[in-house]
Amino acid sequence: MWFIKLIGKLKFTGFVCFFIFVIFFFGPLLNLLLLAFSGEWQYPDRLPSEWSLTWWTFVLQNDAIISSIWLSFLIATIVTLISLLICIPAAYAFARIQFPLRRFFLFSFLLTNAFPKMGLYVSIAVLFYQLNLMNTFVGIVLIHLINTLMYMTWIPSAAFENVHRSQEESARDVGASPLKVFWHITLPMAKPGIIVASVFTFLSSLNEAEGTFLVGIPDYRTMPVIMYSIIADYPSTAGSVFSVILTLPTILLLVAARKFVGAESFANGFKLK
Amino acid sequence: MSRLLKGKVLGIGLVMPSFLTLLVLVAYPVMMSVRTSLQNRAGEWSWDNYRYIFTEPLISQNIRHTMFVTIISCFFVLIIAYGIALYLRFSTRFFSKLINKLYLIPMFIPGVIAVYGFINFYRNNGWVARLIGTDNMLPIIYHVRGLIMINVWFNIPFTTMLLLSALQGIPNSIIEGARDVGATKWQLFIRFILPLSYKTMLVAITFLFMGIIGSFTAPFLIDRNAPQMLGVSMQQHFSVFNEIGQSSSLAVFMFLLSSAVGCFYIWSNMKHSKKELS
Amino acid sequence: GEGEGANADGRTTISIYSTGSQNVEAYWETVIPMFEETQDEIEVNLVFIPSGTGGQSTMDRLIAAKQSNNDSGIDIYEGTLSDIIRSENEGGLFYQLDEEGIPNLSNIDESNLTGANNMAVPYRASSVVLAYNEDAVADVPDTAEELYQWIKDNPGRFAYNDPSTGGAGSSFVLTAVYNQLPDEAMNIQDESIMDDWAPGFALLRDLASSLYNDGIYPQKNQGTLDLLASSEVDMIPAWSDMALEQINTNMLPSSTKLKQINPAFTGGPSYLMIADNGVDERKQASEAFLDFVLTVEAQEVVIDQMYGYPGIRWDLLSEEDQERFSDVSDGYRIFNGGELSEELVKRWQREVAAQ
Amino acid sequence: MSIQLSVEGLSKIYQTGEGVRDISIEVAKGELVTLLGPSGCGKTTVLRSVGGFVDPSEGIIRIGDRDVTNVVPEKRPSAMVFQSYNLWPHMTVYDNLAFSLKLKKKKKSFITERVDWALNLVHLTGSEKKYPSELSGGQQQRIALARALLLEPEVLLLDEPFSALDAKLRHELREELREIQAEQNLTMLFVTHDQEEALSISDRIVVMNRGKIEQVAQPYEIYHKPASLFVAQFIGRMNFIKGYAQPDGIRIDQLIFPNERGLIGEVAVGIRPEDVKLSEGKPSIEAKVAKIMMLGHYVEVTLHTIFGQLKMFIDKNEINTVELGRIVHVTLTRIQSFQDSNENYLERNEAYATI
Amino acid sequence: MSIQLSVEGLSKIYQTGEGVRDISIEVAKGELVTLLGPSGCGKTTVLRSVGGFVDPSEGIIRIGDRDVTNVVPEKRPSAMVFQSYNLWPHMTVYDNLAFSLKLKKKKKSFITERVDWALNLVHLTGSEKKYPSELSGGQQQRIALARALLLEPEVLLLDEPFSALDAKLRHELREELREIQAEQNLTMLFVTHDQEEALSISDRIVVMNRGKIEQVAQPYEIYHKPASLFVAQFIGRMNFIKGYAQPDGIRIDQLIFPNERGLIGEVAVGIRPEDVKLSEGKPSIEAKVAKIMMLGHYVEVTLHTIFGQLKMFIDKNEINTVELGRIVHVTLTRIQSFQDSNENYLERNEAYATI
Ligand SMILES: Nc1ncnc2c1ncn2[C@@H]1O[C@H](COP(=O)(O)OP(=O)(O)OP(=O)(O)O)[C@@H](O)[C@H]1O
Ligand SMILES: Nc1ncnc2c1ncn2[C@@H]1O[C@H](COP(=O)(O)OP(=O)(O)OP(=O)(O)O)[C@@H](O)[C@H]1O
Ligand SMILES: NCCCCNCCCN
Ligand SMILES: [Mg+2]
Ligand SMILES: [Mg+2]
Repeated sequence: MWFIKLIGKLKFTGFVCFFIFVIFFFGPLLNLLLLAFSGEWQYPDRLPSEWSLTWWTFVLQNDAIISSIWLSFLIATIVTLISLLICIPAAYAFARIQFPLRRFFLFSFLLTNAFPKMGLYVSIAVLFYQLNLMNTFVGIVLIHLINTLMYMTWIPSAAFENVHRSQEESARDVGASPLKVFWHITLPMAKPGIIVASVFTFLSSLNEAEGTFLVGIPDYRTMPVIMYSIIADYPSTAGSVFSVILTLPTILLLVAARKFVGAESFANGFKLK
Repeated sequence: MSRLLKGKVLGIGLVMPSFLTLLVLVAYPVMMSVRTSLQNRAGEWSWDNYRYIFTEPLISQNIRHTMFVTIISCFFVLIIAYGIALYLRFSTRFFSKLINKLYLIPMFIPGVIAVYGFINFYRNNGWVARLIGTDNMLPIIYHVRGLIMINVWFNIPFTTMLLLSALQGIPNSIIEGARDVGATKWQLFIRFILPLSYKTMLVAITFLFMGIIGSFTAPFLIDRNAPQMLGVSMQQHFSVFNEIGQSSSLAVFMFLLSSAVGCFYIWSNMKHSKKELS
Repeated sequence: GEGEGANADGRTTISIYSTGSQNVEAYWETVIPMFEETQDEIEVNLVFIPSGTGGQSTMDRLIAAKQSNNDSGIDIYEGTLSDIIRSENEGGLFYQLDEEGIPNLSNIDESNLTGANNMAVPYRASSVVLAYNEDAVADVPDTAEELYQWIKDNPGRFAYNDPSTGGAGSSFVLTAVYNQLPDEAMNIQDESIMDDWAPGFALLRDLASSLYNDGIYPQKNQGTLDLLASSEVDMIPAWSDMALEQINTNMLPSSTKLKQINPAFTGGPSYLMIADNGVDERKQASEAFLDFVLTVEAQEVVIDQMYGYPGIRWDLLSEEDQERFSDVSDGYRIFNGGELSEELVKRWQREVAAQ
Repeated sequence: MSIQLSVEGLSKIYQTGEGVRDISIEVAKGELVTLLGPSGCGKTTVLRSVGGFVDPSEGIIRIGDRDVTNVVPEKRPSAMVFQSYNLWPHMTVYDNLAFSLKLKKKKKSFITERVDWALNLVHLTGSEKKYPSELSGGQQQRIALARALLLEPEVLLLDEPFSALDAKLRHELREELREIQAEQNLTMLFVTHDQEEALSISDRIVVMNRGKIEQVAQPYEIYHKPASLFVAQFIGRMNFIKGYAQPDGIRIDQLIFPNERGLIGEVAVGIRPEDVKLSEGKPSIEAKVAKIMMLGHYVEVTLHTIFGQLKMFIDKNEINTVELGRIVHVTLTRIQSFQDSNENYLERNEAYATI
Repeated sequence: MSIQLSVEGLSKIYQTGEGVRDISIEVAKGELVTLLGPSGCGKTTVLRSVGGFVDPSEGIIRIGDRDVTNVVPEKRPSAMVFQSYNLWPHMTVYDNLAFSLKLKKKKKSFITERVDWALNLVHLTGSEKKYPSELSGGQQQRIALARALLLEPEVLLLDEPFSALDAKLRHELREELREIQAEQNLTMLFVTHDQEEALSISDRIVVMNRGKIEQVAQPYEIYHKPASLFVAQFIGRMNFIKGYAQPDGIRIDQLIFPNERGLIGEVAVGIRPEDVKLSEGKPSIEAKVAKIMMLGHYVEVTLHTIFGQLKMFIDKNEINTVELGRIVHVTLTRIQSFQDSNENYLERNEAYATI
């Protein structure tokens, strides 16, 4: 009875929308979670008839999998740092400096993003052989950079634009050189936007499989690379365990970044000027 | 004058690190791909590959299918994301707060895993079928329906985020002013909210279009075998048929489609900023 | 790193790039130490690429290395016949093999070697078989004709995977087409035979509506195995080694049974090739390794661990093993049509998938 | 005069505990009543309750004879003008103005006529085709006003409509608003935190503080007879010094003022700067001229006395009568003494100097 | 007194053609000079040129004895306070204040001491740990001021520092600024478009219009002897009516004023509202009382005459002498007549009524 009352109170339509929303977006994930702990779940049982941790022990004892997680995070961290390093200057320039071909540069990031990545990998591999980058860490980092250049220039650029000029000028006024102004004032104030872009960079690096595979095999196997093969080779219970394990870190990342990742700081990046 | 020049040089200098990376890692391979697409098997220059993709009925079907899936997916994503964004913007109810906390999560799930979970959830013997009975179940996996659903799943968070920020940018006094003069909810939406947020919708469409048209994993694992999405077809021509040139020409074709939409977006942005200046 | 054949201590390191299911990895992890025990000079480095993401990209690397005139770092490559064809398109990526370098080549059936233009060693084999749920299938087909009839009689209960994504499906397609032709047709590489494919494709089109979901072809060999495991279908063509392994590890229910029909599905060897990196030392080391792989000792591991068929002649095996495989020892056919297999998939895509 | 708007016992408490309590206001037809008070005191809350944008927790709102407490904004016979972002940026001035008429499905010719009329009223004839972004802030507010007037509202609500504009424009628009009001016989509820604005524009002023009404009166009365210390401080400039109240009078140095209210003990004495006068005679207060500031038509003189600082306004023509640093004698022509009576409210004693 | 800041022949023309031309200003040590003018007249451009944020096209800027025209902002001995967005939101108040001292690598103890001093000066002791967002607008501007003062600037530049604040706060901060200036003997260049602010705060005022200086003078003089029609209109309230100038005097209705400058023909006559007086005697102007507005310590009376509208300020105590709708007689005690002489500048004639 209390349930009916509660629903009445909370407005029926809102409840229905919420219900559909949750089922649609989280049903598949919940299913994975159940599968990961199920021992036997024969058709047409609605719930597993037997629970088990078999695949968990299998996965957690597999060094290749554990080390792939570490590797993925290491790569993602480095990719994020490097793309910060090379993209932040451009983001700043787009936001603050009027220079010839500014728009051309800005849009070139969008348009190159439009070429299907899969169509590029052979050409990239040829290039990487010439540069001796195959099967190197540097090679992987570069491959991952392809996906992040656009977000890493656009979003921070908007963040820089939102720093009020008088705040920079007052800093120069009190005696800070342009570099010091950038370091102590502009950069910290644009931090939320930069963090959002970094989170996206980090995620896209964690997700990258095809390019990593091409360049990284044999020595560098990241978690999505392993995941692909697991989907092909193991029954769904095992795949689910992997899924849960591989999803956890990104969810943690979301929680950590929650403060910054919101509609406001993000969407500005797509309003070009 | 020299200060101006210095500024220009500095600007270009700052853009160079990322632009050169782009040039080497993307622009150069793109050019190589374009070149490959213009060579036949014997390595001579020719339009053969393009002739193939525009005359082969299979590819025409694939193009139509790709356009269909892309447009329908964009449509649904926009509608649903817009709905959620509206709800989040204008409702302060308990559920709205909860959804606000949850809606970004799918963006953080690795793509492969999402597809995997999706298949297990919706397949003919999947959990949904078990819960509601197989007979009540519409085919979803191995059906274009499933592909559109997963596209929706993947793209809702990003799109909702963009639209929500646009809606939050509409001051309350504009909405209240409209209500004050007697606009109904529907008129409010059509005459105010929509016109004041459609530019962001263009942005959203651009990114949706680019993302969906070039997708591979989801259509490969979820769509029917034919017709195929161009991403799948391209991969098949490349690694199964060994038709490198044809696969490159498909890539170039997809690139041109995306670029067209991209240019539309750039154009609308330019128009926008010009108006702001005046 | 890579590209340097000889180590400081005079030992030679070679890399073998292998791909497949987990059982293949296990195989190499057994055989490589066995080999390294027999000598001191050669170190073998295994690069195992789980199937699914693509042995394909190993080929990309070989090609890219060749185009850019670089050492690919790949010495031995496990691939398929189509890789050999592709290699020829690219101007030759692999060495020719001969008994001078690999004496044990003589252990192999002559025809299997020539089928690979002497560029590759078939070191193991498996075949496609029918896998079915014995609880659901009462009248198990014995012949191809009976199978096709069974499919029509039990609509929605049979599935084969998209032939462009896995050998089990392509074998089903291939046999369906060539069962309508004389036996020797399978060895013809001339394109004129394509005109005779029509009846086979008519059959496949005819079957389509009786297949799983009115004609859905799951991706990859594992795709159909998943359907069988979750009882969405009752019968599929599957690779014998994959099916056997999964039954053994309970990934497939114990009610799953395998059966070869008549005429049989195709099967075939997995090939090992020696990549041409222009380093003599590594070529010799690779030959030594291949020679070892073709010993009876190494081949018994194929049979015992991989549920596979040996690459060498049956008569070289122990009595016991010959006994075990008696019913399937000639239980598959080999398709030697070369590039025609791609044409077959293209045509399937056009006429069956897109019908 | 008939009551056009009546707010009775209005309360609105937000979840934070803030809000307004027990507000009652009546506005007669054709009257302009101003809500005045410091930031956060609840002015907007009251106004928006009348407009229908805030759901009151308690109380009744009547417009004309109708109880509109539960009517949605779009159905209320009120119109609202906001501080900023009033206009719809995607519509031309014409469309902004015509929108409400179109909603009512008026004829095109009628709409054009009315829009012309409204534009003429706010002196912006000819700007139909412009977009809001092409107008200055003052022009935008004028259009907003015109748009509200086109609704022919029974009550016009204005929430700090001019506070985003600069002083000169603010003056101009105030006068214009007054003129239009007189012409159209509008009933208005006007919100401001600017006491000068309130004094200059209102028929009556409602002074609010912390969610409650402190005083409702005409500007002159508010200025001259503030009901509480708060009102005295908030409206106009006021010097505050300490005085001592005895039954026979309130004493400040040598000056003694009548104590009609019979205050006892220490009191806060408020003196308007214009009530501080130079005086040669006795009794007087000795003061030193600390600062002289020309403020246009009058001069502000800051005096240091033993009670603290006193500001004095003198006519600009009398500027020569004071000299920086000199000692002068002043008297107070009118004082108001305040003393705590209960919690918040203060007993007030008004007294004129008895010369 | 020694000149602390001198701007000589400063021009800055933007690409749009707008900007300032030939501006020369001198500010003595300890003096507060205000740049006053309507929006867009170039005040900010001048100020920013002094601060080093605008490169002048021409002209020389000296601070103390030093030519700083080509010195970068961080090296100039000036400090700047902006209208808003002054503080760095990611730093506490303490860090905001200490930043410049840290740049100079001062000792920790010294920094703390100076920050204390500065906070004390602006009455915000104890707010070190707060973030700017936790301060009110007025407090933020105080901190901005403190930060500038910590630089011990030879010239303090302020660009409408109080215009985003409300009236009451604005008054308070103005006085505080004045006090600090007196204490610290600061030299200041202050920008505002608010004439009341300029009149109340400045030692001298520079009135600008369209990129040029119209008048430089003390507040009293600016108010009483505006050098041009523009200044007269811009500063203070002013009635304008038409008069007729003849050699023997300037005539307005029955009133005749001396014509010392010898203007001829039609002239614009400006009369301050406080110079309009009720008069029973003759000659006088007949007027009807159209509006009476209590504005605190004075009353604004709007009169309709045959020359148009006249505003009159009277003391609040005289409010009873006027009555709405009545006919009164007024005289003008002081007028200023303006006539075109060349392009922009106007010949001005000042005249007192000869009773
Ligand atoms: N939606 C709301 N939720 C919670 N508290 C609110 C809300 N709106 C206003 N308040 C609080 O109610 C009080 C009154 O607010 P209101 O906006 O009516 O003040 P105001 O007098 O209009 O102030 P201002 O002059 O700053 O506009 C304030 O303390 C404010 O913080
Ligand atoms: N960076 C610039 N580029 C082009 N024109 C400019 C620039 N800065 C100012 N101007 C123009 O120069 C003129 C003077 O501008 P300035 O900002 O100095 O005026 P202001 O007196 O400070 O006005 P306000 O009171 O509105 O701040 C204006 O017409 C303005 O449009
Ligand atoms: N579909 C285009 C949107 C791109 C957003 N990328 C976010 C990646 C998170 N997985
Ligand atoms: Mg308010
Ligand atoms: Mg300015």
